[in-house]
Amino acid sequence: MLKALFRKKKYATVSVDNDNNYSNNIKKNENKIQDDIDNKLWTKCKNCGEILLKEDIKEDLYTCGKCNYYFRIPARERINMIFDKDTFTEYDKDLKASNPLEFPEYDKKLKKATDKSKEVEAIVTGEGDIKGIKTVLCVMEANFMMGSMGSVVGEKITRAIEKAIEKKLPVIIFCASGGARMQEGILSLMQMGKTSAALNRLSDEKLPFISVLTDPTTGGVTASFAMLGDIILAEPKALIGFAGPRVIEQTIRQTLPEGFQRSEFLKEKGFVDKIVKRKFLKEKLYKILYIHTMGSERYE
Amino acid sequence: MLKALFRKKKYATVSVDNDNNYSNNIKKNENKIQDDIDNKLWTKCKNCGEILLKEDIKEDLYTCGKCNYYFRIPARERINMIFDKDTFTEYDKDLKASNPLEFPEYDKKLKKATDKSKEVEAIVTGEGDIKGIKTVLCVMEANFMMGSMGSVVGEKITRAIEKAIEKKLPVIIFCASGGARMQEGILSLMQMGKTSAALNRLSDEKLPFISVLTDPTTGGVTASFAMLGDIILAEPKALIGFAGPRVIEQTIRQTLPEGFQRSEFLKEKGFVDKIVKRKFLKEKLYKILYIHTMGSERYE
Amino acid sequence: MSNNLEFEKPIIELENKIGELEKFSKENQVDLSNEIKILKNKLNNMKNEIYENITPWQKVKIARHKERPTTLEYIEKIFTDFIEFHGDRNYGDDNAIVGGIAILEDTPVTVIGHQKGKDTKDNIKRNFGMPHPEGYRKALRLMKQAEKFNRPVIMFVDTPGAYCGLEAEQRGQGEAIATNLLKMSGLKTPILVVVIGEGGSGGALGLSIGDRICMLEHSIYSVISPEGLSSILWKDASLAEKAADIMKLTSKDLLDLKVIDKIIKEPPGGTHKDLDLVSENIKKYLNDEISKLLKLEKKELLNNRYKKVREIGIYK
Amino acid sequence: MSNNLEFEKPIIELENKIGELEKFSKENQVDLSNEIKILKNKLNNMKNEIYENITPWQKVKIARHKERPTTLEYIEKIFTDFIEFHGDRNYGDDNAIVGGIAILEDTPVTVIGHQKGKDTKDNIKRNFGMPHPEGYRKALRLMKQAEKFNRPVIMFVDTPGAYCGLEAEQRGQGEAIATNLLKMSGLKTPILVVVIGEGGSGGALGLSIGDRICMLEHSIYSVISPEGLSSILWKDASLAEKAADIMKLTSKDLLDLKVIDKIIKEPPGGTHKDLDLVSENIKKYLNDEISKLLKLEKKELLNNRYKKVREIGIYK
Ligand SMILES: [Zn+2]
Ligand SMILES: [Zn+2]
Repeated sequence: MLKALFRKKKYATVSVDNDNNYSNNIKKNENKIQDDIDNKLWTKCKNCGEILLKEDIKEDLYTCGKCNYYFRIPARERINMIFDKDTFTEYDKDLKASNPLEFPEYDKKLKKATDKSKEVEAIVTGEGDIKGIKTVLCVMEANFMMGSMGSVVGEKITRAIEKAIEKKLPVIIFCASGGARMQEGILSLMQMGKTSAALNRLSDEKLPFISVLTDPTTGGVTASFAMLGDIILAEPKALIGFAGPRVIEQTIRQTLPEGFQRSEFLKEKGFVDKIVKRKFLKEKLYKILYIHTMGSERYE
Repeated sequence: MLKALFRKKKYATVSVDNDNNYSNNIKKNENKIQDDIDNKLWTKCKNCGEILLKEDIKEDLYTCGKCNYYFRIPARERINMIFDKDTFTEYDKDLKASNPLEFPEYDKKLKKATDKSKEVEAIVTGEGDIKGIKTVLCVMEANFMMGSMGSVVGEKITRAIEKAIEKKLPVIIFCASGGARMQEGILSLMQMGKTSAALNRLSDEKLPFISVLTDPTTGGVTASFAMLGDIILAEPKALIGFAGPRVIEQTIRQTLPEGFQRSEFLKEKGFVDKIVKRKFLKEKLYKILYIHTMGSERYE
Repeated sequence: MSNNLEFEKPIIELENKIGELEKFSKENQVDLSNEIKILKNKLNNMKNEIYENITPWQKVKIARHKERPTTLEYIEKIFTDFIEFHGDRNYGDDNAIVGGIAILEDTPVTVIGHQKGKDTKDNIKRNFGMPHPEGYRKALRLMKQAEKFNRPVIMFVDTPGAYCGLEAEQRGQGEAIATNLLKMSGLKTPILVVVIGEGGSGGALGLSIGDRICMLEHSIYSVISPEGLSSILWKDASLAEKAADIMKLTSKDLLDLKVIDKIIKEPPGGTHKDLDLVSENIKKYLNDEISKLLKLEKKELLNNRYKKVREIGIYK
Repeated sequence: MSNNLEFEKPIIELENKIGELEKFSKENQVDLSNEIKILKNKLNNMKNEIYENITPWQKVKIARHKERPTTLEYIEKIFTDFIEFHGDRNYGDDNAIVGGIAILEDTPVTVIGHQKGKDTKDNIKRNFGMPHPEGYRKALRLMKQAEKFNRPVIMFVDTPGAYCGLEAEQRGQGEAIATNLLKMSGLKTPILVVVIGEGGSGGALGLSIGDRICMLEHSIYSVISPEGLSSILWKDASLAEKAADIMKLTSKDLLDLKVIDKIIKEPPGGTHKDLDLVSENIKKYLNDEISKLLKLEKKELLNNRYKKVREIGIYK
């Protein structure tokens, strides 16, 4: 098998990633493979430079087998990791962005994002079971225009929350976003208010909301639902902030300290309840839900 | 008249104050007067050293005519300043401290405090009118064992708050206290819980509570009702803190910065709504009450 | 002169010229009434031409104009007995947001708003109207106080944005704004929002969830500054004017997008030319709307507020 | 040896002596059973004598003993599925207070407590169990979460006091404790408080308003430390033992003064000699009381809680 054949070998001169920051560190190697095959099969760890088989990464919950770096997870893969097999029912899968501001090139960008991510928008929502506990789940798709929030993302989250209220279910949102989608202008901004208002209704119904922050969670998402969890979990080392690091550096004219705006920093500053490794996430979510659903049976 | 005769003159070699910190600064003067007359008629400003006629100080709302230093105000004088003439009805004036822990010398200290302050305890409570608005008022008496809070102070405040709930009146507390009264041990500590619980009930009834912080407001009083005002006012430059400055200096082994734990510092740190000069206090309290009572009429 | 806006220059120049002619005519007793009349006519046409066709970028300039009235100036004109309250009871008092209680005609209200400075020193104190988390938390504290005592809340919005600094991040800028959005959507008392200048992104939104949202005619409200957008799109902040053209940030745009309910007219050139008039218009608007809102049951009030924010968004 | 308490020394010495004799008797096959029997008798008498007459100052020593179990140890013994939650969502995460959710038998609960360190490094992290304002605010956040989801709150109290430092003052130590007192008095879910070690003044009280308050037998609870009192009274902190004698800080004193409801017995010498036993007793107490409290209407629960704190105080 191809996988077994290539395992542990490094094919490093080849550009296996669009990110050029790391290519300098890579040692040269005699074995060269065609670019097109490479890009399909291999990728390079952004942290340690290790060349990894994509299939391996996927099996390892999208972590680097060498340094434990967390790759971003496509929304549907995340759903597979969290929900029990074959329990997922998707909501509103056909909701699509229009171009309300007639913003130049927006349609083209949407098309490109769909091609890249195989999703029609930057979020997937629906319901399913976590070790038997029925839950509404929203997972943002960082591969779709950096997980930016426009009208569709706001609407799908809001509908999912409203569905949870209707069905009396808990809500979990996996955040991964560069912030509001500027191509929809003020309408994007207003999705922050909309989703927060929906969460206030969920809260009035005493239904739990767990926010899970993954790399990156920034901008308008941080300033709305991401920070509104009854319980806020984060994956290790995720970038979490209101302003992006570059914007801050421009504002204050100095470089940011090591670890600034990472999960561990946020926890120290009081904004994250718990940092949970990817492999324990399902179990931890289950336990939290279990304790919360015990409560609701008990007192109703 | 004696007052006119002595005005503007300094009789400074005489010890006119128990506080020796300032006596070194005072210039000698030929005119000497008997100590006993002095102590009755004159006092020295703790801030600028000016020798002042007590009668003058009282007329000036207990401020130094020269430097504007705020002397501590006896509780009944404060009530006269705040309430409209002849509107004050006192509550629970006969409640007296017992010695529940049989604490050595406590009875003697109580006796001495009464002699000094002419009050039976470290607080006066009651109701009256502020420019026509009926209000429950509690005023702490710093001259009674440093305004320390034992069972009686806690009980009188709690009863006053309960009376306000019964009569649907706002509550104002003038704080001036060194903290919990150690001679009543754990019972003193528990008065913090008791008064705070009563204020929670007042809050449930949507009746306003205005806390006025005067010099000094520290310890258990700061960690209970003093900091629980819907609106917190402070007189300028009052010492306000949880731990006393000396305790902090011992803990951190450095001297405290200038202005630390003063009203202005507390306002900057977000814990005081407004600093109000003594001469404007009645008017400001009236306006706040006026706006709040408008509200309650409007929506009931 | 430096306070005048670029596009107003022809008007100012012509006004000056007319003034000179009038002075010359008077001093030298020369009859120039005809010439002056013609010029005044021209001035009027020019004013119409210019002020009726203010571009988005020109609106940005007006909204940021250093003479544009700030929150405290409106408060002074519109309310009586304003008492400012400070602090978040938590960390600090942020001077970029002011708030307190006041009376609007006969209604006790809580008033809150972003506060820009009127000069350099004041602007440093106010951090140019860019709040830190403690500013939003002070606002929330005052809103809860208003809720407790059944006072409507009036918000004045005028900020380039929430501050993007190290300490602001550290103390939870995102959390502070998010919490305001959630709590404001459920606050059991009417909230009326007036955008008076710059409505800068999340920093503006953090004070802008309400039952009524109006904008002064030449104020702006956007997800990002034109400079920010142009530097993202074209890596060039100097193309801000071009960005402003496409981003739909004027009061008219926002009314069309159903984000706001009402535009309050400004005098030609902007509010700073007639603060009394604009204040009077705001006051009338607030009075009218508050009396409607106070008639609603709390539940209806909150349902309407929810619907209002719920319905924003365009998709297919 | 350094971990043993001064007053226990005679016991330890005698125990050692008996051990030596037993060893000698065995190794040299000498019958010392009679001598050993006499000594064991003496040991028993000595234990009774010493442990039944523990002075207040000795209790202070036990309460502060470095081997005395801390909150996290009790949590591990008493609850299952504990998940710790961090942070006040505001300023920071204070390691001197821990909290989270867990299950007590079949009841989901929120557990919160002061946390002292088990060694020097841990103690630095935990600030010796002396919280900053953010610790109290974290506790309040978790209590409100508990209220929202109808979980009873279990509190473990063990602190020398709230920290008295510059930053603690700056961030509102007084405000933080005061707010907890007020909010806890109105929290719409049962609160049960267990004083496990030092109940140091306002810092302890800030987690101690509840429906049930019990103390471990050798724990203490006081308005000021004995050292603090002696230095105020006699300007000499070394007279702490004398201060402890007059200040009524033992569990027995507090039961007599009606400040607490119950004393949970400890094994001779203190809980560190048998943590399992004490944990079992605490667990039983909590279970019994929670089931009573959960039967009450919220209004009755809060009325009872109010009465409880309302009635404390002695005057004439
Ligand atoms: Zn790696
Ligand atoms: Zn003076």
